[in-house]
Amino acid sequence: MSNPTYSKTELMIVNAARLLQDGDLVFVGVGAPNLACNLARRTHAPNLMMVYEAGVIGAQPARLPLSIGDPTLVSGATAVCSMYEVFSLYLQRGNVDVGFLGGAQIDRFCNINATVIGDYQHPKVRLPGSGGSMEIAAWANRCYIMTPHHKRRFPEKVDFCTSAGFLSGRAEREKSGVRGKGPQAVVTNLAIMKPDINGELEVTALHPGVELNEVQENTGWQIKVSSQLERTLPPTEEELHILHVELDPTGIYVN
Amino acid sequence: MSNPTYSKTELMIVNAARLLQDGDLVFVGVGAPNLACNLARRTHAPNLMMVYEAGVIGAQPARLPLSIGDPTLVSGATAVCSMYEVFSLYLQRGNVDVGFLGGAQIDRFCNINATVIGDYQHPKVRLPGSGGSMEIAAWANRCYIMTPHHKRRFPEKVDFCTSAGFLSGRAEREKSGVRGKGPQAVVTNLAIMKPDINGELEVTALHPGVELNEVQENTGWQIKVSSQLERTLPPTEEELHILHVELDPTGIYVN
Amino acid sequence: MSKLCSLKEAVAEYVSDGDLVYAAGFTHLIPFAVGHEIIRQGRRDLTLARATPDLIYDQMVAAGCARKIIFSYLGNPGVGSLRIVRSAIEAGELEWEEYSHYSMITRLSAGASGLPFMPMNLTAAPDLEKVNPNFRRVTDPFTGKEVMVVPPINPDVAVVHVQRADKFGNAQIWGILGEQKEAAFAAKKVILTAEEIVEETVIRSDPNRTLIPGFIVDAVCHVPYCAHPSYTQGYYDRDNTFYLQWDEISKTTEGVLQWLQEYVYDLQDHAQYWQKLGEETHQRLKVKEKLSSPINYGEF
Amino acid sequence: MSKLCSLKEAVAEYVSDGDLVYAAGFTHLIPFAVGHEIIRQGRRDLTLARATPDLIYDQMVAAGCARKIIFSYLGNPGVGSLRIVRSAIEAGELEWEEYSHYSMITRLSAGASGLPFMPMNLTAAPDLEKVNPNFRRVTDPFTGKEVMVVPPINPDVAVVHVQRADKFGNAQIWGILGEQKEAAFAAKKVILTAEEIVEETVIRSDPNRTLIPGFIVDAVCHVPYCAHPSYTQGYYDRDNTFYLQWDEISKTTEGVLQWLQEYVYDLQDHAQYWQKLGEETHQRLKVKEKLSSPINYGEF
Repeated sequence: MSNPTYSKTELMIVNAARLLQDGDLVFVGVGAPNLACNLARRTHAPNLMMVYEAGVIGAQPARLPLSIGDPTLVSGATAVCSMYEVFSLYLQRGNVDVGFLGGAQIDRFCNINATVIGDYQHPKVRLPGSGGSMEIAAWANRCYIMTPHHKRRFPEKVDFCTSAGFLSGRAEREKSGVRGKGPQAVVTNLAIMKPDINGELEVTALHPGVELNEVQENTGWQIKVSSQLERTLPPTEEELHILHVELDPTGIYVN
Repeated sequence: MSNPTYSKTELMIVNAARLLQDGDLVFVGVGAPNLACNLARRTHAPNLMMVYEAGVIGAQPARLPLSIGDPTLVSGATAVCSMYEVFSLYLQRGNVDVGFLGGAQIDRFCNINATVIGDYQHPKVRLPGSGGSMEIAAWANRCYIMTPHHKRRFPEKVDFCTSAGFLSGRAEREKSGVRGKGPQAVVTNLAIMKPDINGELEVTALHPGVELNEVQENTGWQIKVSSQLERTLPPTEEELHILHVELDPTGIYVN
Repeated sequence: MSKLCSLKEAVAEYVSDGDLVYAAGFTHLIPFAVGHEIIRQGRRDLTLARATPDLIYDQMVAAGCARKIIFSYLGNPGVGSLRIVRSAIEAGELEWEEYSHYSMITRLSAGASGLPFMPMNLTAAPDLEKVNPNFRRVTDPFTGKEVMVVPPINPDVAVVHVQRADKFGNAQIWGILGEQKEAAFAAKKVILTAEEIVEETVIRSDPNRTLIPGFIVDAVCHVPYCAHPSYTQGYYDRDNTFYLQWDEISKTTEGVLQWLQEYVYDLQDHAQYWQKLGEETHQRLKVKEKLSSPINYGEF
Repeated sequence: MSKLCSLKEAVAEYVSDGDLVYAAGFTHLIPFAVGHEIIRQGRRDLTLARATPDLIYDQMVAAGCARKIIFSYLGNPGVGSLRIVRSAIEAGELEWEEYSHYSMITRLSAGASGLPFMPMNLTAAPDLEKVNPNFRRVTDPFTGKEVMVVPPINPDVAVVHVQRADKFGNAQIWGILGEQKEAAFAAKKVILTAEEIVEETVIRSDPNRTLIPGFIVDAVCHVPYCAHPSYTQGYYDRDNTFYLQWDEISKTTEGVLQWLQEYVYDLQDHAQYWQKLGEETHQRLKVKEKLSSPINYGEF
């Protein structure tokens, strides 16, 4: 499907970066979300601010952080606070514009499972668990998900709902009273999917060279398609240059 | 009544200092309690640690603090924390051995009024209010009170109970489940009073030269007297020297 | 984006009649200059919240800015009674709402954390709970015991004075921290005053010292000696003479009005106020340097 | 009174079979040396609590120290799966109790504050609440809305690694602060390890930097490089090679047992461990100096 000059991960990172707005305060994870934020900062969103769940505000990492607790996030940052504070004063208080979420399963209503495959008490696969995501999904104004597009990652219903998407539909989430607006987009290596008016995911854009049937084949339910289906633009030379040369020169994440 | 070489305030300070134990962590106020702690540290309690409600731990003030927020408490201290933390991590958590309390009225069961004289909504005299004392009285392991002995300061029942002594009696306090053991002694310029088995104040010691009738005349109810009534020792030369020369050379508090 | 502006502009823009104002600083870093500017601009019907109203709210109440006061300790710290606020309450001319220090700061923490309430253990003291409906009880579902809870307070505007900030509002504070951070996060708008405006690199050289991030700040004002007559750790001492004088001045309405005329209304700004205090006062409040040992963040 | 002792003495005295242990440090300042000493002394039936179990609990579980694990994120940070803990759970050989980061740290905050519970806003995610009875709801008496509450956690012993401390246990931490302070205040006993033991005057030169006061600390141990293979801000970098190697080592029981034999059981203490890592590793983990700008506390 892809142009040989960029990888699937780069395709996801570039498209996720384009969803970020200048001035956004982003609750960042390491890996691909970190790259998407740094790419956005170097292109259309110079005033994007990165907050890490370890309690680092306004980080300017000189290298790719090895983990969420990397001192490179701290040296030269604007502020450091405790973990309790970053989740209360920043996230719960409503100061976070964007959160990134990830999980092993994402379902039709964009609910996320990062806990177990199979039964909770006798798991077939024990996954990492929530980490920050239960609260990020609830309290960040907007959330984005980056994940490869595989059928097993997109079941109709998650085995365990670690983090709330739209539950059984947008009305249920709204009734719950959580402040965040929930997932806004799922960016995969094939397409971008966004929740429709009922909170059900629909394909809103296909990446260059990808056809709809490829998306459907890799999705565990009959996926809706937007009436205004678009096609994403391929990564620009500038975007790829920044990723390859400035952000991940050794190709730890992008390859 | 008094030996001309020491003031009434010094008499109270010296007797309060003697009640402090080596190693006590004391929640200190400015003024007389600050002097009592510093006197104890320089005599029998070198390991006494002073914590100020402004969030200063292990203060070693080079001068008499002008207020609870004096930077002299900070320069050279062991630690500083926020006001919320000093009341939660230190006081509420049960880390404070001793608190000092003060108020305009102290009653038969050692309840304290620092709020109003008269009706709350239409006060005859509006007093400063609780400050830290509502929580100190409840959660410090032991509390002490220093106050001049006047009838209007010792009514049978306080107009407003700002801070809990023994309420209607020790049983009521114990039933409330608060962790602190409550007031342990009231040190006045005439005597020391301590709660009896029911939490009612009784005179346990008279200062040099003071007779019981003088205490009774200055107390608003029929005051009980301990069967083991003692007489306090006058301030020693060492104690007075420390107060006069080291702690309050200009006599701001001791005179 | 720089948020630097004059204090005059900041107060004009962010403090409105009827606002709930929280001037932070627990007996240290009290933003007197902002109180004076609010008086000068003639704001009315404010609700003034502070753990310790101190002289700053005494002056604002005297100037007629306030409809109500929210507090936990009412005094002229280290001196005695806070005469103006006290007599206004006694005369029934000022509404009030009262807490202990801890319940006051707990309300602010709940506001800063976006929580609908925060708990406190019971104190057994019965009377404040009876007169203030913001003290309520819930049953702890784990032990069945009762716990006191208070609701959040979210001021319309918080005023926070700090030692140093950059033009974006990233602010560092040392010495007594009081409730500065909680007030800033709880408020809808934040006016920050600073002894020094420093380069962003100074802030970024010590991120653990930053208590307030710039993105929650609306205005950054360079106001040296903002806290006079109170203290600023490392910068100047308390003008205790003034605290003692205020005890006299505030005994009569005439005394207060005359002081306000001379030190607030007749002056343009805090720079003029500081000049007017004169060289003797400047010298008297100076403090000698005592530096912290630097730490190594490391190049990572 | 000095609380200095060897790590061997501290573990012997303050860690008992069956204890609830909280080794603090959110992916920074992880006290690996203490984990190794607990393994060496053969403690059993421990309940191991940490937001991120990281390799330290993977190693302790592999060594048979643990009966149960309490966590909020289970992974080899930046690398992948935490194989030992994961397979022990999948095999039904290890009890577990699970939170989100925020609910985990909220429990610790409640423990540190002496509160019977602390509230959190609802997250709408239904399933963790169903499987963990420590998530309960109360009705907010102010708005009538439901709020989630969790109970305190009060570990028998907290292990906290810091950059510098004095012999009394007054400790300063910079860089990522994680939940170090909360763990120390919540615990019944505290073992403190420090990269450097400094004079009390160093601590007192910068009291705002002190997160943990000595009076809550039981043992102070001088353990340079305690956090290897994790980071210590300003002192050394993460040994990422080891984190990657562990992903291989932990694929087989034999691999793990052999590693434990060679790097834990066969060694006396952490100094030997550090020596064994060799000069190449020492050089690779070094970081260049980057100092904070000092601040002025002032002589008051």
